[in-house]
Amino acid sequence: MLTREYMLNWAMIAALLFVPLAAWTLDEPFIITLATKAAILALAGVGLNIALGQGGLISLGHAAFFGIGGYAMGILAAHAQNYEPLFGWPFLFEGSNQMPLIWLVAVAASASAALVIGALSLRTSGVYFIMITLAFGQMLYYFAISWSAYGGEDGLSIWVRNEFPGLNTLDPIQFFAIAYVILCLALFFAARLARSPFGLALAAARQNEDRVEAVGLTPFTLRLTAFVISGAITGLAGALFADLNRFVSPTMLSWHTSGEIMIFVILGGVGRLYGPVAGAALYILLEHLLGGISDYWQIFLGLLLLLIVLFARGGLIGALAGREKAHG
Amino acid sequence: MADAVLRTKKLNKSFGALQASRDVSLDLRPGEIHALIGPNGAGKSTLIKQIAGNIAPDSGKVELLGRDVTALDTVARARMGLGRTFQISALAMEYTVLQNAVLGALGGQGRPYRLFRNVMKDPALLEPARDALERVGLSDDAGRRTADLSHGQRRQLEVAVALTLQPKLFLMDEPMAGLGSAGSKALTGFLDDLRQEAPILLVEHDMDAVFALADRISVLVYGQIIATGTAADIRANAEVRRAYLGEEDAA
Amino acid sequence: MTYILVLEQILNGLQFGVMLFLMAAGLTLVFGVMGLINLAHGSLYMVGAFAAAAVAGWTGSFLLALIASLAAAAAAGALMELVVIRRLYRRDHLDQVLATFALILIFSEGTRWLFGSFPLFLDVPPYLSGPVTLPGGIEYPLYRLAIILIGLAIAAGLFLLIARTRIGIQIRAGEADREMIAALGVDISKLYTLVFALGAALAGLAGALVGAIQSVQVGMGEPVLILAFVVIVIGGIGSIKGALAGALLVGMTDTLGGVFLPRLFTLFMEPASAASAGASLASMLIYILMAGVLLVRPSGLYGGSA
Amino acid sequence: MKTIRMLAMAAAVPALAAAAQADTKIGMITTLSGGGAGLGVDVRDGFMLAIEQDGRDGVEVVIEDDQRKPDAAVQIADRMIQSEKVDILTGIIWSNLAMAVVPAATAQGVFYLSPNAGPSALAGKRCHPNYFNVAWQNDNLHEAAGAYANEAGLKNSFILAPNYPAGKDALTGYKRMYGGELAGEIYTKLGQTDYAAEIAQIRASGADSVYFFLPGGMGISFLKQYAGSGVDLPVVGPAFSFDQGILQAVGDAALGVKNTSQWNKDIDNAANAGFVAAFQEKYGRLPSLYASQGFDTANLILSALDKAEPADQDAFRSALKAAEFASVRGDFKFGDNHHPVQDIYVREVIKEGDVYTNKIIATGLSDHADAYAGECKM
Repeated sequence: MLTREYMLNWAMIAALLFVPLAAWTLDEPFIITLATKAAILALAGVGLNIALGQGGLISLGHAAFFGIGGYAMGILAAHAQNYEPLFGWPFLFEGSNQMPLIWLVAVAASASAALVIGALSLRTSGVYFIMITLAFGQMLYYFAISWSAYGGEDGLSIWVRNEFPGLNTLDPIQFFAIAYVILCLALFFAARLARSPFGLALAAARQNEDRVEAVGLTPFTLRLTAFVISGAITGLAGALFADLNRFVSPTMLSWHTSGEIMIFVILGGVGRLYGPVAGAALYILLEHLLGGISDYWQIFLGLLLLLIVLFARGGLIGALAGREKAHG
Repeated sequence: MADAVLRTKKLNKSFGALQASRDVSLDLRPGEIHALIGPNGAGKSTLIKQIAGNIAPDSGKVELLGRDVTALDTVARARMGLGRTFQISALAMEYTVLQNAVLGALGGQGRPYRLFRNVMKDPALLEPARDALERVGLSDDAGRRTADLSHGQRRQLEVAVALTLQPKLFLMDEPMAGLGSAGSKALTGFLDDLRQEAPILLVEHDMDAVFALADRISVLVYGQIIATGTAADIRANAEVRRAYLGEEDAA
Repeated sequence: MTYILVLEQILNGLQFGVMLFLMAAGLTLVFGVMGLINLAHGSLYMVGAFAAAAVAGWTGSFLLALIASLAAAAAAGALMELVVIRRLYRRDHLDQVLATFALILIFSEGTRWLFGSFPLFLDVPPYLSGPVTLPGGIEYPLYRLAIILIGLAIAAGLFLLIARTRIGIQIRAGEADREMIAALGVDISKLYTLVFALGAALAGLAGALVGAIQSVQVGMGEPVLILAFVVIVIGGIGSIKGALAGALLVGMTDTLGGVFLPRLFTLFMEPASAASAGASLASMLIYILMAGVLLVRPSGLYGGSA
Repeated sequence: MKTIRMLAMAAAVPALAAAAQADTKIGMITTLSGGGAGLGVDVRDGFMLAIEQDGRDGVEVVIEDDQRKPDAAVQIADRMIQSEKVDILTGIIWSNLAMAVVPAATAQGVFYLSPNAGPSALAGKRCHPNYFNVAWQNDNLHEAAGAYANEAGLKNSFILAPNYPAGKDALTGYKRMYGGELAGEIYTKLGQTDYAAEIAQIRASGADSVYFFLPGGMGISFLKQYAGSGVDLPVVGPAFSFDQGILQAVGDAALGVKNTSQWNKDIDNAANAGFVAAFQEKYGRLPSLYASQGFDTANLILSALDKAEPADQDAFRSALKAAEFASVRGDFKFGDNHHPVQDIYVREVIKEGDVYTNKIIATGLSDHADAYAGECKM
């Protein structure tokens, strides 16, 4: 099934690999860093897109999970660096600077948060859902600002990137490789999910709730499951993002972050599997190119976003690959 | 009649000053088609919703397969074997016809939390789905997008999805609406056979179909059942003629 | 803690609530009638404040400044509606969120480009400055009292407008059924522009009124915008009555929570950390309130359906 | 190959496409867009004024906007260090951004000179030989205010600040020097714009004075509302809320307020007079505190470059440490933790013609060093 979208997806994922490789041979580490940032933000978008695109759940609070992932990294790493035990019971735990463990904690923490936030928020729908997720995000944001044990609004800086067995994570290209592989795995997972029995039922609940109930499936638990998976992936992205910057702060939890993750998804095309990849790449490119034009570059960014929404419906992929075909 | 598949007992439901159901008691027996008719605004939709579990009655009971299900939601009732078609097609419009049928099969199977398997390659789901489409005559349209179907085809698909659940009874809300005379005739024949599989509570405006099909007919007016009986009984019932058929003729 | 202080804080909560109402009214009208989520509503608040500051700077008249704020925000709102917003009515909420987010960027940076990066000056006029003594011995700033009165007057005016006038009937009809209103022979696009401009004017006025006692600067609209959303969600989207109730509830909760929570915490903590912990909880309080309201009433206090 | 690389750079980094070969590269990361851009613009303008006045070849300044976002700042710093190979970084306005950038930058062997932010960690435990603060440690101005309160005979202060680390540092700094009672201590919400509730508490508290740290728009709002409230207790604050850029927006409400600063335009020395005149001529406005800090930072770098190349890290470090440049503050020297040891003045807000500005009325603390120097093991 060689549709245009299919080829476009491969082209995109190849480009995301090729650009940093080229930058590596040309010794342009910053371009690698930008590509890493794009891959990580795309990962956050892939997470959101499971809730948003597949489940139709417009969450304006995903910064909460992104930030929780980030703080999971920051807190574990900070304790490991300062040799201050995180807790002494039931066993002594001194934090960790091993990425796999950090990711595990980030995923577990953000999934638990998504379970609680989702269980409460999914009682509402429509605009109310948008706003209640925003409210939970803001609660965590204000909490983090005043949580002085971990830096408050100053954030938490770790001096060196965490470790991954067998790799030198301080080398930009190796860290990129980690982010890229995780992104590809997440894309693979999201693709499988969309085609799975669960995906079928979830997307049906978005299209027609009555139908799903009438065949004996519960939309609420379908959505909650999707929300938890979505939050967990976004949380993993948060841990990686914090590691990219070697820094975590409440900014990661602000509603601007939620908005930006959502913009990646919409820019690329809602519900398109690779939409977040296209969206994140485009956004970072725009931010980077326009930033050089003038101090008032955000005007141009705004105009471009506006033009894309108004005239390129279905996002970037929609514009390039045409209208979405029926599934299956 | 202890073996009624479905029974309502004195259902009452009000919306403010409007009493939409008034002591509604009816039952559905194995092997029958029980038609529910009544003018617009008589409270048919409200009654259907109480039976399906969308809204709770103010008082009274709903029993399914001999069990009191008044407190259960739509999902639980569907799982017990209530197969439902909607007045306004409730289908996943972006899906293909086959996907909608597979969704039904998935519901019937009751194991949706599998995250990796390709659902459209699962024979345990595809077979019942294809069978159901075949039975309603939609096999040739299996690959079409549901949104592109005609109105009548969507009604057929609704029935097919209900079939995939292998329900113990059907609750059909105006399945003939918008079908055209040929389609209506075909579906009438189909429902005629279907009652052997599971009884049908049929809400329908198409009087030809109702009188051709129904073993029993209940007439609902102003939230109240004014008569229940065979087609001949109802035709002969003066109150029904006055309250209902008379109005129909005038319109 | 004296009763005077408590009363004064209640007045402060009332004043804050009334201010929020001016913001929320437009937002909820636009959502109720057109089904549109407008994140750029805060930009109109900013436009009003900047217009007022500029006009006050040229003419020295506060009254002219207020008029300018109404006019400028209404004009900016109408322009926004004509050029961008009307293309969004038939889109889903996602497109609306993205497009109006883009408008925020354009308005904010555009304003900075025109007026520079430093805050502008806008002051309370002499005849409204200073405190007055209210019955009961409460000393209260005259200007804040004026804000409360202006806000309540506008709220009353809005209720009359919607309940009694032709436009109000059209607005209510539009909320109930968009097709029907077209069938009534109402020029729907004109009505939409009008409603949008009205909401914008109210936001602009709020910006000007608040600008005189706060800082007139780029980005001033965003925190208020979020609060206004909290207000209309608590009240029930589309309901003016809900917006008023939500605004007062949020105003009171935020003000009184900020004052009393830290004091409450001093009962079991030492003062410095009580102040800090209490303030932390106070800053989360309205969001907790909103989540709580939605859990009990998923469509807000006066909401029908989402 | 070379052309390809140039093209790649031109595409990726247009602002730097014209980068010529230079001996010393200085990267400036500062806030030039969004809220708070005014501070970054002032630091940049002050800094560039000094660079232009000096006019030497071989110094190139690369300027980037951090949008006040920590992650953006970190990534710009990475780029400047890795791709541009800058020798010196400077420009960051905010403590949280400095905490994100400085440790990683100095760990990579780059010099960082702070023209504004001075978080306590970087002065104490996390101090670094390559980190120099040319402005102040965050607590300094607040400590001076506390000292001034004692001198002015204030015995019962009401103090307030936003609920975030710099706010807590501020009140801690004030209390460190202040000897009287506290009538109240309030932490407000960060970004709060309405202070009616706090002012009511001040009124009811029986305080004899108010000390507040509310940077940016928060301070403007507080002062305007305070002036309208009828509470007329003396107010003391740090210079941030009374600076040239902000003062015009506060207006009469600020007149007479005492505030603490390490600089003012009436400090009597040739460097300062020249700076104020040149800044006004070039940019058409009075210089601010931030502009003075940018100007000093640039002159410090230039003075060190006279003696050593940044590549010779030890020599360049000692040259910076010596701080032999004509500071607009008059005397200026570094303590052992590379933070300033300087006089901090008390200023009063006055009106000169139509312009609100400050004049120095006293010295709050002389040769003051920060409280964290002892924790710095360097």
